[in-house]
Amino acid sequence: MSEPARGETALAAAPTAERIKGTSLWADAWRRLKKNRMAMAGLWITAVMSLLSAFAPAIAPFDATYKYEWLVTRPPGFTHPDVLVKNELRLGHAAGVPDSYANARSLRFEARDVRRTKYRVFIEDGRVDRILRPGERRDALEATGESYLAFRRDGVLVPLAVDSLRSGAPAPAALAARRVAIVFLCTPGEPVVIEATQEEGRVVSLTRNGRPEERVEFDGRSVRRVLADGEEQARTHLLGTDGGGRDVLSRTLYGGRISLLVGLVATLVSLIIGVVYGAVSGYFGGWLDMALMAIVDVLYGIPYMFLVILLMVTFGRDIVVLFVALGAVQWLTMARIVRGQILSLKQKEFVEAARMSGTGHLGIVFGHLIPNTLGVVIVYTTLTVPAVILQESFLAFIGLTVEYQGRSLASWGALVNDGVRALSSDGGNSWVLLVPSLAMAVTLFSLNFLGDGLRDALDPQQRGRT
Amino acid sequence: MGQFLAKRLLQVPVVLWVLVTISFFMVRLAPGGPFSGEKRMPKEIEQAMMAKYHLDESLPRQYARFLWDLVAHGDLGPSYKHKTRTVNEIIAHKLPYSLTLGGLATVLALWLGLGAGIVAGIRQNSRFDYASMAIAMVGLSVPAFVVGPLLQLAFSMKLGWLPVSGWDGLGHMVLPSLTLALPFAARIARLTRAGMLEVIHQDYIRTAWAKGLSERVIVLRHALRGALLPVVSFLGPGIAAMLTGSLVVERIFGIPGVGSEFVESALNRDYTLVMGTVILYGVLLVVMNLLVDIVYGFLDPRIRYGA
Amino acid sequence: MSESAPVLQVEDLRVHFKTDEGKVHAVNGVSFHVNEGESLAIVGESGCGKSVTNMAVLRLIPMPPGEIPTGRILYRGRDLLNMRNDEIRAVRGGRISMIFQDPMTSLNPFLRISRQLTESIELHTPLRGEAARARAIEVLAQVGIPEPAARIDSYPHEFSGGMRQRVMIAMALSTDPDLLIADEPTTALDVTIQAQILQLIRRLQRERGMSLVLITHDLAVVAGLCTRVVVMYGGTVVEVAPVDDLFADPRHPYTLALLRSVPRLDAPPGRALEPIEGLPPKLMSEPRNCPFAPRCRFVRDRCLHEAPPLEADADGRLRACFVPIRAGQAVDAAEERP
Amino acid sequence: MRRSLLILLLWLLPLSGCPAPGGSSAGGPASGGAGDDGSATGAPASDGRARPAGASDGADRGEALPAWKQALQPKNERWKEAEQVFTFNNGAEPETLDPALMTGVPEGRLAGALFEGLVTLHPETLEPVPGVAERWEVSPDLLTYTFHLRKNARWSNGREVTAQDFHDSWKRALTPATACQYGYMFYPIRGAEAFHKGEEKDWNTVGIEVRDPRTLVVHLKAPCAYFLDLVAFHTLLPVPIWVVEAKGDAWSRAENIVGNGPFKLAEWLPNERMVLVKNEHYWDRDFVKLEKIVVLPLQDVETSYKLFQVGKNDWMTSVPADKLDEIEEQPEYYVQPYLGTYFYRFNVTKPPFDDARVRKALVMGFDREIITRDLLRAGQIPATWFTPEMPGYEPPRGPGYDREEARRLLAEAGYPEGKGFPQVHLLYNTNEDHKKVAESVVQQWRENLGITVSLRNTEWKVYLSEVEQLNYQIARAGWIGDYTDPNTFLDMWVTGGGNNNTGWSNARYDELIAQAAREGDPKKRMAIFRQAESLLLEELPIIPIYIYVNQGMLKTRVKGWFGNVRDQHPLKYLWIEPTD
Repeated sequence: MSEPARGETALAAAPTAERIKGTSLWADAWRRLKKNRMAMAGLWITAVMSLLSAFAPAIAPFDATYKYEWLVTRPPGFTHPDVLVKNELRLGHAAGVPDSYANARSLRFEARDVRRTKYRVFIEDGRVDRILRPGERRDALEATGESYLAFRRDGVLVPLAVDSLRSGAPAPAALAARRVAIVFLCTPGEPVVIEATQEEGRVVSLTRNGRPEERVEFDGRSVRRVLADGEEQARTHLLGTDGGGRDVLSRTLYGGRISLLVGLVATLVSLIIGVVYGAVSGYFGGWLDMALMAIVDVLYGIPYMFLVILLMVTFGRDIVVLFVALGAVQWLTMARIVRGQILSLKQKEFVEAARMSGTGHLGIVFGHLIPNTLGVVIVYTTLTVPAVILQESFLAFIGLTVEYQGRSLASWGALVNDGVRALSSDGGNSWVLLVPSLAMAVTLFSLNFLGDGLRDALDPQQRGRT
Repeated sequence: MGQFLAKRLLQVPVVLWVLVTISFFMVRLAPGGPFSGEKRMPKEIEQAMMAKYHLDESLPRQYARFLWDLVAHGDLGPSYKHKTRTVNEIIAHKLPYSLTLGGLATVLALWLGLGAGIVAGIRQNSRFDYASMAIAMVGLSVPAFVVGPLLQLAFSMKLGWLPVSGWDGLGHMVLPSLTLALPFAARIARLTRAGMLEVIHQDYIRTAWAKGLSERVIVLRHALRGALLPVVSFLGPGIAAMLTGSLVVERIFGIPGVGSEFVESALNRDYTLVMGTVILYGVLLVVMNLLVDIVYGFLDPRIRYGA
Repeated sequence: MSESAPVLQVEDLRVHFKTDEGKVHAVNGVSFHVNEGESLAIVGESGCGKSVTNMAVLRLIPMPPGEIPTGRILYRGRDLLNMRNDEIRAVRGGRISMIFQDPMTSLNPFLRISRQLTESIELHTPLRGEAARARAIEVLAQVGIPEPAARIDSYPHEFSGGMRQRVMIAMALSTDPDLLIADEPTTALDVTIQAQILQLIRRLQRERGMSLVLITHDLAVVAGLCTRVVVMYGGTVVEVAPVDDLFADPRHPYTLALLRSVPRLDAPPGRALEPIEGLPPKLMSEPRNCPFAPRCRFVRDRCLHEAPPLEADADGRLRACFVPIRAGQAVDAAEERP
Repeated sequence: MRRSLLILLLWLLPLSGCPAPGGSSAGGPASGGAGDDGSATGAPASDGRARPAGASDGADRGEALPAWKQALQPKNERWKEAEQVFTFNNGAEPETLDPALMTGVPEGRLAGALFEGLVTLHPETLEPVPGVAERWEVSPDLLTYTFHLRKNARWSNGREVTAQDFHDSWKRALTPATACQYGYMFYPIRGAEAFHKGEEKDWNTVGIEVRDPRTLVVHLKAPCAYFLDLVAFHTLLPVPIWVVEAKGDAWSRAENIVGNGPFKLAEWLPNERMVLVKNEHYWDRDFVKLEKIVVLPLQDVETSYKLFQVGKNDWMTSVPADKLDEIEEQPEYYVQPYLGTYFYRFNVTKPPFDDARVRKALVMGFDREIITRDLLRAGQIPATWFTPEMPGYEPPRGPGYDREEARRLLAEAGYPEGKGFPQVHLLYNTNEDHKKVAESVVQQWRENLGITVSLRNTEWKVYLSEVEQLNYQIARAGWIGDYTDPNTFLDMWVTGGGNNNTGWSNARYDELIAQAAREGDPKKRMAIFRQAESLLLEELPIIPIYIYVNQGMLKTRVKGWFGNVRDQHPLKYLWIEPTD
């Protein structure tokens, strides 16, 4: 809020003072919030992020959990024919292909059966130093009538015409460039063309290299091109893929679901416990207040991560447990804040009035006092959500990722953690880290700014006290 | 003041006792035991092991034994995981690292946080204000396990200025203390800025201007104290957290601090070490909060304890 | 009118504030001067610009949001608005001191009185350390703090409101200023205390022969304390007159209304007070009319289209009105009411 | 040819994966003196491997080194130009340096540096070679081992290492109150089991006998082909008993510890680093080239990798899985099969897995290749058997992936197309790789068999207690061999075996394992094991999945390091060569 600084504040504000009068507290707060550009940006971004996350299943271009081994860590914008790891086409059955081809009448897959026996050939000073495959060391590799493909990490296959590679022998000219080179070799397979027509979702004709077949199985990774109804089918990973070949954009969208859900629900849990606890403590006061606050003091003394870990270890890592566990360590501050509010509120006339009119304790606490603490509660809630999201990311770091009925859920924290690990020493694979990090940071940014803005708007006197 | 302190000090053992009791039973009720491993040992040996550590006794007896050793001898018992060392030794060994790291981080956090917060508060809506608050937001929004490796990547791998990990002289302390300090610095900066904004609109600051004092004197002598009050209340738990270290920072930078034990002792069901860390944190927190109260008393003469 | 050169001369001062709603023209071309040893009152309703004017004198207007597009403020011939920072700081609290309205908040609650006094003294006088402290105790005694030596190390919250205002005054006077600007120094105080404080200010001003600018909305205060009065309305000066003349013969309708709205001891018994109808202007734009016109009982067409300049009457009194009130008209006007 | 390759860094040991010709592998020690009758000096070639001679290695007589040791020497003097300091990351802080109490791999890596047993293992072939014992004899009935201690063996304080030291150390380890978890390593010794379990209090019933200060005689309860492997194991290392008695539990701490290994502990900053320096009292000190070893306990493999890249770490014993693509391209990367099996347990005590057909259907219902080739990608060997291949033992093949047969079996058991299959869980402990494997297996079962198995993931300690209490239906497991013999894999499945944890029990199997323990003839013994394993793979209380691999990175300047199936890399043999 741009408020006239040092000096004649009363005067500068004076002309507007009487206009504000008469509007409600909330409208007033909203007006002030609208003035706060950062807070409004925060509000909008939070809203957009929440919507994106909420509708992740509709928006996400890919299944966020399905792993495509041959798509591992591809840069943003990578395009490929979209096929499953293992595809089966059988006459009379539905085709085992991605949904996007399900309605096509004709399907054509151009594939290459690469035998993926990987050899690592070390070339040192222009000579073959050693040839390894996992679990085996070879001195020589005879090309028995077939040539090899040297394949690079970017997935490009380079044909390599060699009869044999032998330790100590000069390396093929193309490979001898570097002082120490490591080449991956695999044998190229036959080109395969599989064609199928579908009717009403079922395969009615099927050929492999032109020969009719009852059933064809082919490996998704070997597919180079897919034509569905004559049109080339390809899908693009806008923000690249991760180490499991999963679409980073989709994972981030789904991750937001988890993170925001955890943040919101855990905060809500803390809110319910904290508000009721604090209200009871503040309202009844006396020894009860002292006892309740002493408990809070003691609980503050327990390292909260220890508590969360113990809860998750004991009750499992289901997302519901996490809600409760994180909520259970967050409510302490909320209880204190609410108690403080109630203590001052209960002196007010309206409480006396309510009591006079015969309202019971519960009625006063829940009907009159708690609604009046709403402003502070909302502010604190807005600031708790990002804190909880951050805590969940810490749990992901130590391996306690969230699950739902046994399936692990990748929150932003988990994705960011994966991203850090995927980041190579020269800064490669940065998108795997950057995309979820940015999503998370921007959302937390926004929530924090929104929280700050709300605090200023709802309770200008309290600025900086939380 | 003295009376107030005495009263607070009297509460400390009670708070710690409750803390210890809760933790004692909580960790023992968690499934799994300290000696379970992938290879199962013969029952007889397991029993010998349990007997060696008195884990074959009933829970209340174990509790009584634990309390007695703690109160009468200040002995937390042997660690179950680090078999040749006692919890006292482990903490005594590890704490100095954490205190050094945490102390540095505290200084750094205060220096960065207060510096940025004060300037941002005075120059509200300036570029510096926006820039420092944006950086503070990064500190609050990006987990340490991202910041740490990125710092390593930049300063150790790319530039080669600082060591990757370890704890051997000042150079090794820079990155970890920075990583540890960043979120705290961010909190402090935001609190300071908000406090500053509140204070510099006060009448008494106008009075100070009217006296002809320089901005420096006004900020440092007249405004800062009031602005620091919210910061000080944050510093209690904040410094306690920094001094007890962080698993993330210690793992990433290979520092043998006590912070990892908060997680690892629980995962290992190293009951005694768990108690050690809980007590350590409890004591530190209580002490820090006490210090906060004292500092509060110094900062704000209107608060009179025990009066 | 004094023959000596004025201590302070304000010329065509304008102060604007940028706010969310737009630019507020808080002060619009104010000019006045303060003579050596004179006590000048600036009178007007809240928001008329009198405080802003005086804040501007010490350049205490925060910029932004404030700005001073035009104007000169001459202190002994030197323009305060053009001074370097260190020069203006020497003037602030040294040559010109200010006392503020609310003694409860104007003293720093975190610092001892001694510190707050000596830092001024050390800044503006050659006294240091113990000497500064002795000086501080001396001033405290002068403003009537009992046992000043014992109480100098107290914190502000240990004093009552009146005592705090005495401390403020002591602080302001500790550096022997030429000019004291007292901005509603008694508004926040109990009536009994008010009188004491005013007495004190008057006594000290006379003893030291310094000039005084008293900002107030309370005409009663003015009567006993000041020699000359500047009446401000809507960010402009509407009338300037020696204090007795003003009370006897107000020439601006606003002055008249102001006088009518406050109880007076010399008023005929049974006479009702007359509140000024309407609200002060919002000053959201450059005034192109008489700011008082919307509330003025004597408004003419011209008043709505043209801002009246501050002009001297034949007898040298200044007023800004196209329709000056003649002596005696005031009473008639009162009877005009339906 | 092979021998000449030793000058290069050997990456892989052709022990497993592809059978090495001739059984004995590259650079094996000369088998001088191994008599045909088995009673001469040196161990008999009991399991088809050439056992090294126990006969003198000549070092203490100033004679030339035996050939096997000669082969482990640098071939030139360049190493003298390099600073002989070796830094490696041990992956964790050792829990203890007390060899009798050690359980983990990080501790094991240090045990052999600080202590030396009667026999040690050849760094490449893992065959027993002389340690403190310069030679040993085995009686014709294979029941008595006589170890002759070398006279120049010294503790790091100069004190002589005697047979009594071994006797006392072993007694201490077997004493129940010591709570030695690996006490079962002694069990082939007569009376050891009963004494260790506290059933027998009289130490004299245990077949360990000090004939004279330099002769230790051990009586076995039955022939034990792998006994020398056990003698080399860290649980059977000697401890300075006089220090143990004086200092109690604290004896193994830096300020107290006395060892008899090639290195001694110079500095131990827990969780920070450990520094070992050459032990000047070590009998074979002239052979040891490293002057200093810095041991880091970094848990974070990323940090370890970063240190490796900036040259502050010479050896990483594991690699960051997420960077495999990047790491695979580096010459320092190595991968080799490991003597360990990754498998799932069935709880056979409860339906539906009390039905062998159901178990078999699940075993056959997924493709292991997808897991090893596509998910783990480090060269793990998909396995339908339980015991990794080892010299002399070729495991029988169990049922592999066969979708149709699996569906048939499932239908036969009453769950056609998976219909009516009860709700079951697959339990695994928190770990990225376990998760990958479990997700894939479950997904394949769903696709292939139509059954839905849900996943249950718990933290390590919870997982352990659930498995132990048979509180699961299918549970992930792994087993690493303690010694190179099928027994370490197969004896766990006997009825009531401490690590059985499946509820499976088969009298015939128990009998076969007992029979193998009595059998002296190595060939017959292996045949019995094959029979037992075949039975196991018929009954299938487990789902074998793959044979582990060991991955790591080693700076090329480090020489004398060999890959082997047990990931044993005695530090004694290492040296540093200057990099150009």
